[in-house]
Amino acid sequence: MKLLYFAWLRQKIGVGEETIDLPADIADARGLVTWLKGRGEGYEIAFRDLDAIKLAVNQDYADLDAPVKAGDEVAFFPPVTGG
Amino acid sequence: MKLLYFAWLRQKIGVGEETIDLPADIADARGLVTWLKGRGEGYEIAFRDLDAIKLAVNQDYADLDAPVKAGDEVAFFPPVTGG
Amino acid sequence: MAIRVQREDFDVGAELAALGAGNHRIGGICSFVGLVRDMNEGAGASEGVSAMTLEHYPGMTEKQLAAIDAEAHRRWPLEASLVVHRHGRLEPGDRIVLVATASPHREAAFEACHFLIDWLKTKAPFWKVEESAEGAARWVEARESDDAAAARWAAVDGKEG
Amino acid sequence: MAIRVQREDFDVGAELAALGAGNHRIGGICSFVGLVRDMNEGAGASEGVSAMTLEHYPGMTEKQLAAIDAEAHRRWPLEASLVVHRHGRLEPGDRIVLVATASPHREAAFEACHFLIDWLKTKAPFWKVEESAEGAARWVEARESDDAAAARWAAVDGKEG
Repeated sequence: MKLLYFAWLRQKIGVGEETIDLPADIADARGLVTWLKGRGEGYEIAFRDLDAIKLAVNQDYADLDAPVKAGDEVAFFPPVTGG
Repeated sequence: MKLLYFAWLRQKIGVGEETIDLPADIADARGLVTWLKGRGEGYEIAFRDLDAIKLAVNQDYADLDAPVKAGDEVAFFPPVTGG
Repeated sequence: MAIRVQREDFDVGAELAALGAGNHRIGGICSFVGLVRDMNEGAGASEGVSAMTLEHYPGMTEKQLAAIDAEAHRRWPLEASLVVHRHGRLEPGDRIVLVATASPHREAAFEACHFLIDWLKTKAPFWKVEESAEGAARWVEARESDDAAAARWAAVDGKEG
Repeated sequence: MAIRVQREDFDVGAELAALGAGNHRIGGICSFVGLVRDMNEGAGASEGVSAMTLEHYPGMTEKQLAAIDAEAHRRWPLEASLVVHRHGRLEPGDRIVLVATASPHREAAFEACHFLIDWLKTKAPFWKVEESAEGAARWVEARESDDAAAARWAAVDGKEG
């Protein structure tokens, strides 16, 4: 699974992109976030306030209940501020 | 008094601009129109349907009750179609 | 804050660049360019238009455009605005009018630009006469939809439109 | 019908000229250009901005912009449309984004252009980080007014926004 982090999430986690082997017992984005928070302090800080975070699965907006599986591209980022 | 006619009013009357000596008994645009209609068939045809005509006194929109006097610039034209 | 009535074409990119040049309070520029279409729908059935000529009332045109522009500046926080309107003979695809507004806020830029073209359509003394492919000339009639569009802005703040 | 995400600046006049070139059904072209301001109001008290950097999500950005553009074409009778959005480091006065719509009718051009920038603001994955004159960096926070502007278009036809 390819993971992407943007804006201040990228800065707190320290990388913009990484590839992981998704644990077999993780079935949705919420489970993925819980697992990521256990990977280090940067992740823990980045994912502290889930209300402040948006996510996309395969480049479409999704929510924490969205199913995720090996091979997906999952991105986490704050609300967008373009234009 | 300077009179101006635009668009199909100009075509029907046959001139775009003329200078007249305003008769002393004419005090408003309605009186002016009545007097103009007596000046020839072109005027009579041009001013037949007053609902289809707009006017301006000294380059501001006005209505048939607007006072007019010697020295004014009065223009008659159909509803505008610019832009 | 600038009004021009001219026979010549205008350069949209240059006009918009000049509008905001050096003013870093501007967050958005909205513009509208009106073009000559090859079809007229004003009189019911569509018919081909090979050219049109725009007649105007020199003096009153500038006066009315300046008044409309001043009203836009009263209603919205604009840093700059521009209205350029052509007259004379124009062919399909030719530019007729440019309206542009610059504001710190995009809502203000959009609304003021829309207001300017809507009011211009019903208040600026221009008249179009169209030539069909067969050579017939026809004065374009005013459209109720333009009156309705202009009246909408009057209703917004209760002022007379 | 055209989407571009690029680091380079764009030429507004050339883009608008290309948009309508040769299509004589177009009666109006509405455009919006977003510029970098030297003041930020997003975080309450205004503070000077000396530069900003726009980060984006390559791939998803184009996908989302194309979806927004397709939605505009579903809702309005557009002959052409264009969205160009820059990324990278930009300074006050620099152009950020261009949205342009061409339609036979000016109402459609205005509404579609307004819709595109409103939806882009809340759906296209871009993030701004601002540098103050003192060198501090601050991620711009999303604004509720942008959410409200985007939601308005959802309410118009009952679709989810």
